[in-house]
Amino acid sequence: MNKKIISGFAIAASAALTFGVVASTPASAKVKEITIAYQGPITGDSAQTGADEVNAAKYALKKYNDSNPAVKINLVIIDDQGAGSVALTVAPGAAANKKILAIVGPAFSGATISSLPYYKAARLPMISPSATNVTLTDKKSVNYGYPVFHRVPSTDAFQGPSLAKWAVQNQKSPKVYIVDDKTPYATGLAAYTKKALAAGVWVGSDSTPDDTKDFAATISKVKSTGTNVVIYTGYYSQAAVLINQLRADGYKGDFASGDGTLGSGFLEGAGKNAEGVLLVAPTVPLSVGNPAMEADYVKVMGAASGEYTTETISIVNIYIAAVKSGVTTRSGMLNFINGYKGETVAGTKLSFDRNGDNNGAAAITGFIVKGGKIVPIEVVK
Amino acid sequence: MINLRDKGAEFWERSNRPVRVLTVFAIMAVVAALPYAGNTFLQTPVAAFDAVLVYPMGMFILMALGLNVVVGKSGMLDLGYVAFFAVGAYTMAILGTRTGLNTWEIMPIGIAAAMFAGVLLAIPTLRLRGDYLAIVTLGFGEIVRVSALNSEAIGGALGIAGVPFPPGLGFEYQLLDQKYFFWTILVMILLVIWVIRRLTVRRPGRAWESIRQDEDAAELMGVSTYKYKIWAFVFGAAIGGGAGVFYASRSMVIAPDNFTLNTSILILACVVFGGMGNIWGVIVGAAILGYLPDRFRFLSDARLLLFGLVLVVFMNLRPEGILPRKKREKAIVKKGSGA
Amino acid sequence: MAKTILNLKDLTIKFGGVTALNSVNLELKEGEILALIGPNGAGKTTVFNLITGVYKPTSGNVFLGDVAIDGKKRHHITKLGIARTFQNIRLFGDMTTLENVITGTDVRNKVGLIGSILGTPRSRREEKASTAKAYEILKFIGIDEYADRLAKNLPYGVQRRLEIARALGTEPKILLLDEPAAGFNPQEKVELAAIIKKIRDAGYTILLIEHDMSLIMGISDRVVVLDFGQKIADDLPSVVQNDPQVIAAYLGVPEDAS
Amino acid sequence: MFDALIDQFWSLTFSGIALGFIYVLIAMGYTMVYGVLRMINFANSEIFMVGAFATVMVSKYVFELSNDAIPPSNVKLFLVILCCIVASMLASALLAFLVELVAYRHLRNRTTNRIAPLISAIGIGIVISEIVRILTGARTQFSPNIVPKKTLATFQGAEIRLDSTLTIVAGLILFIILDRFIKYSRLGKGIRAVSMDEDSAKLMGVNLNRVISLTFILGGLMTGAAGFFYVNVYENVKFNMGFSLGLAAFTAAVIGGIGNIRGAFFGGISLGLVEIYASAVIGTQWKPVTVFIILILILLFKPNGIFGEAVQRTRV
Repeated sequence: MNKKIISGFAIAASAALTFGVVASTPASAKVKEITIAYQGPITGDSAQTGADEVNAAKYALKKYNDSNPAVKINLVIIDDQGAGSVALTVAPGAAANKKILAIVGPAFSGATISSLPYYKAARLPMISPSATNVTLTDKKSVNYGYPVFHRVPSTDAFQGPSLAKWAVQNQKSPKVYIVDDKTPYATGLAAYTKKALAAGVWVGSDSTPDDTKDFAATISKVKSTGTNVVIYTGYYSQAAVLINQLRADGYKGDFASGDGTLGSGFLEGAGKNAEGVLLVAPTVPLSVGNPAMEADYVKVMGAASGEYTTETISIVNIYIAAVKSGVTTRSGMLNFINGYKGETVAGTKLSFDRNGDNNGAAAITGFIVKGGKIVPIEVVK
Repeated sequence: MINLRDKGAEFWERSNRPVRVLTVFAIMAVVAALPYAGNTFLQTPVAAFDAVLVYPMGMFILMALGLNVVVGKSGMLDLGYVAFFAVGAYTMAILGTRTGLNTWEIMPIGIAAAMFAGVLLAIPTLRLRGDYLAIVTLGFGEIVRVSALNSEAIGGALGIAGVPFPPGLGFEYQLLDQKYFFWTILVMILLVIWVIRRLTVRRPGRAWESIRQDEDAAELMGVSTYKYKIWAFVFGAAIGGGAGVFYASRSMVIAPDNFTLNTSILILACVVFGGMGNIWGVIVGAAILGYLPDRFRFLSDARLLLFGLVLVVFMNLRPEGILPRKKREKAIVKKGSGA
Repeated sequence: MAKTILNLKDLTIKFGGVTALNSVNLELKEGEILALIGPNGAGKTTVFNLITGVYKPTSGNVFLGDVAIDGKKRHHITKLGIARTFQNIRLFGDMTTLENVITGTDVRNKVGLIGSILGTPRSRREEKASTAKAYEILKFIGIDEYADRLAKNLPYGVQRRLEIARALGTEPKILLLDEPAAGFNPQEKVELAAIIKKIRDAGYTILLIEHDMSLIMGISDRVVVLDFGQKIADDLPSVVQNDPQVIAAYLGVPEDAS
Repeated sequence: MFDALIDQFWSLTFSGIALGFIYVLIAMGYTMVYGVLRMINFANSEIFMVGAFATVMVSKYVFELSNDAIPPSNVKLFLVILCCIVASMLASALLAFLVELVAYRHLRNRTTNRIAPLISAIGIGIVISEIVRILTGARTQFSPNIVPKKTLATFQGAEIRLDSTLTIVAGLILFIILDRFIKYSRLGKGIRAVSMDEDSAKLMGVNLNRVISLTFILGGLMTGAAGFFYVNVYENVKFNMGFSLGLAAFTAAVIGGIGNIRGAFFGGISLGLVEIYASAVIGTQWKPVTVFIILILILLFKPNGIFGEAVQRTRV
């Protein structure tokens, strides 16, 4: 943790909060520094997602700041523990802190929903690398994030049908059993996946909360239904535990999952059981989408990139572009984002529609694990 | 170590009425001015100080006061207190989004619902002894949370969003400046303190106190222990429910993960940390434990570690809490006139 | 002859396989001091526990007046007019002396939670009356100078007397005293005897468990002797004192030798 | 609804018993400490977690096993198992000893308040799990495959696997050793004396502090062994893994009658089975609800657990 950033922020924040009277930085003044924030889980059960995304953001900013730009960009880290309850405490602070021009995140949909009222009121723009819940960009939903919310990945509404299609590719008469982990992300994706399956294909569902250790009950249902495709819509670590137990109990069918499972963590956990696993994701890992950058990333950060690195770097790049174009206010940032047309670091198109969804994000890639690597095969339409 | 409680009590007894009134008003003024103290050393990094004052601090104080009636006053170990908070919050969220009722109209309904949940839990379980009660209440808390999580009709894992704000009472509640919320919760806290003080010096307070100290002896002295234990439980539940209603309305969004066992344990820690059975101690304990994690948010990674250390070290230094239970030799009832 | 106020009929209780009391009959007359004596483990405190509802009898009944009270809840029995003290002192240590007695008087109060919160006239009236009554009782027992002290900090003798005061607070018809003189020196015992007589003279009926023979002989109207859960004597103190069966029980002589 | 239960009954039963034995061993940590102190050791779940991590560390870094390598066999397998289980037991026992020293000992002599040590134990639990998180990271760590998941036999269509069998057999042996130890050894008798009546045990010359330390250490040894078996069957560890397992094990101890080690045995096995049967019938997401409703029902009819407490608190 960078102490300078933190103490600098503390001073800035105290200044900003003085009797709520805050003068936004006059556009004419010489701005030497711009602050953006990352919001996601830094502590708590899901801290790994936050660590991966923070590292990606740090990587992108380090590249930028090392190039000696006229205006440097600071990163403030807001830990919401991936939980709505904590987001409720930190979001008002971020909203009130006028130094923060934009947010990378929040990482999770639940925390996003809790934060939204504050960011809407403060018109603080946000672009999430990983919040894929459909309601966030659904005009009819109370969770609608307009005008401040944007996201790079496509929603579960796109991912679900692709997952349904990709999962059954090996089976002539597929029998699909769907398992979710009771998180907002997984239940949403499971529902869209189930909806997209052809009639008679779905044979059952179970929800295994993410602290489940023993999947024997789920496995018994998989076996007794004669399932030949298991779809797990949760995150990679539990996915690895589940597939290991399935294989140990002699399950021979296919295993498929969504973007929560995409990443080296799954391969590490599932080992040889991962072989042949079918994955879809609205993104590609940095190592696949941009191997050159991944190599540089490893050199700079000292470790391989993690989840949602492609998205996070791309988001920071939007903010960098905005700063380069002279943006110094939140409203300026919001206009810039809405008018932005560019590419992700993986080379896909990146621009936002009115609801905050990524116009270029609809493409869902299908992957198969081969030889201990997650290999992208094709776009699943 | 200095006994702060006795020092305070001594001061109180020495003072005459005007001084007392003045003291109360001075303290109230300082507390009420807290939302303006955001730029002082109190400043919480990342989180906004005025928001921290409302949640966790204000909410924790309110809930700790309620739990204190159960744990501190009556001696029943309740590890599932968050269940009542959740019942209140869900009542607010469901009625607030589906009917035209506003927060103040839902408040009594939410409190009643929490009290009903309290009775439901109390009747079969209060015959159990201390530690069994702990695990059963813990289980109840989990049952409530998991049931909410698994019920898509009330939002499932996503919870309920768009819970209406409380309507203003001559002022408008604001999202980005939470001082009105703080003042409202301050009024709620004062109300609860007033009620608890009344109960403490009267028959119910004596009944609870006797149950805590020696349940068998209390019953043989004619205290209807079962009835008073249920009352303690239901009274605590009512406060938790009221806090929940306000929390849901202020947060606008609630989800099952706001109501985990951790919250129950944290509230219990507030009660014990401050001094079980002493409302002033409980308030101080809850304020500190609500505030510290946000104050030390800049420690980021080591924040929870520090929190754990504080609990261990402090409990070892002051096992009876910051402001321990009454130790001085003075009846809290008025001296008899007919003596 | 005064009328019978408490009547124990064929009272039997078994714990596991052990019969702690075997078909004990006992009548308590209004206004008397009845001493219950017997060697350790004879079942004296068990009798108290049966009367106050701590245990349910395996068979037999306890009548208060004409009402069978066995099986009733303990606090209900207290309300019906039976109060007790404990052999091992069980005061509410964190309460003051006065509060201990007021807690006893609360059994006669009617105000509930809501009334207490609202501070209804009845609530205020009852609180005031209870406090006054508690003070009176403390004075009556002679420990009113300790009214504001925490019970746990009281001298031993005062704690014993406070136990009696707290029981009197419940306005009982019958007062059960479980070894009230335990640990007292001769002087204190004399004082206690005076207090017990004073209580009886104030209209209470007293059932007393005690080991000290001189105390018993001095104050009791009648003595019942228990041995191994059986009643072996029930007569005037002077008669019981010379009963060979009683002497045998106390000296540990086998029964067939008596 | 009951299809899976009927169809896969023996397979479920077998898994349930293996899980049950893990609960039994963790429950020992709760029930023994409760027996002597009348206090819930809330840090026991973290003691378990550290035990599980010890196995992963030893297998990964001492024996350099990995997920993809072929699992060891014969002599080496035996050596690996032995070293892992000993490491786990020792690590947990040491930690349990420290927990008692830091969180309980001082407080025990200073206050009659029974909730203060509880909070202190919760505090130390937070400290332990946070240290582990900071050291190992927040993500799930996967363990190398130690005991091959070989099918030994099939019974009514259920596969009886080596790893679960090892858990059941070794768990049973450990339990019997503990049971005998408490019953017949001098130290064990000291533990029983203290759990019956602390004061008279003191009068009889039992060194209270030593007995309490020993109880924590014994509980830690059992809990640590559970850590090994857990890793052996489920092959993953995480800094917060202790919470849900600890809660289940504690529930098991209560079902059997807390303070009673045979009760905990019964409670653990039945909880393992009930959890898995209930999950198969009404869905895994309802598991905590089922478990706690059963617990409440049991306590309603048997307020001291099915087997009763080892020692009843004396009344009046």
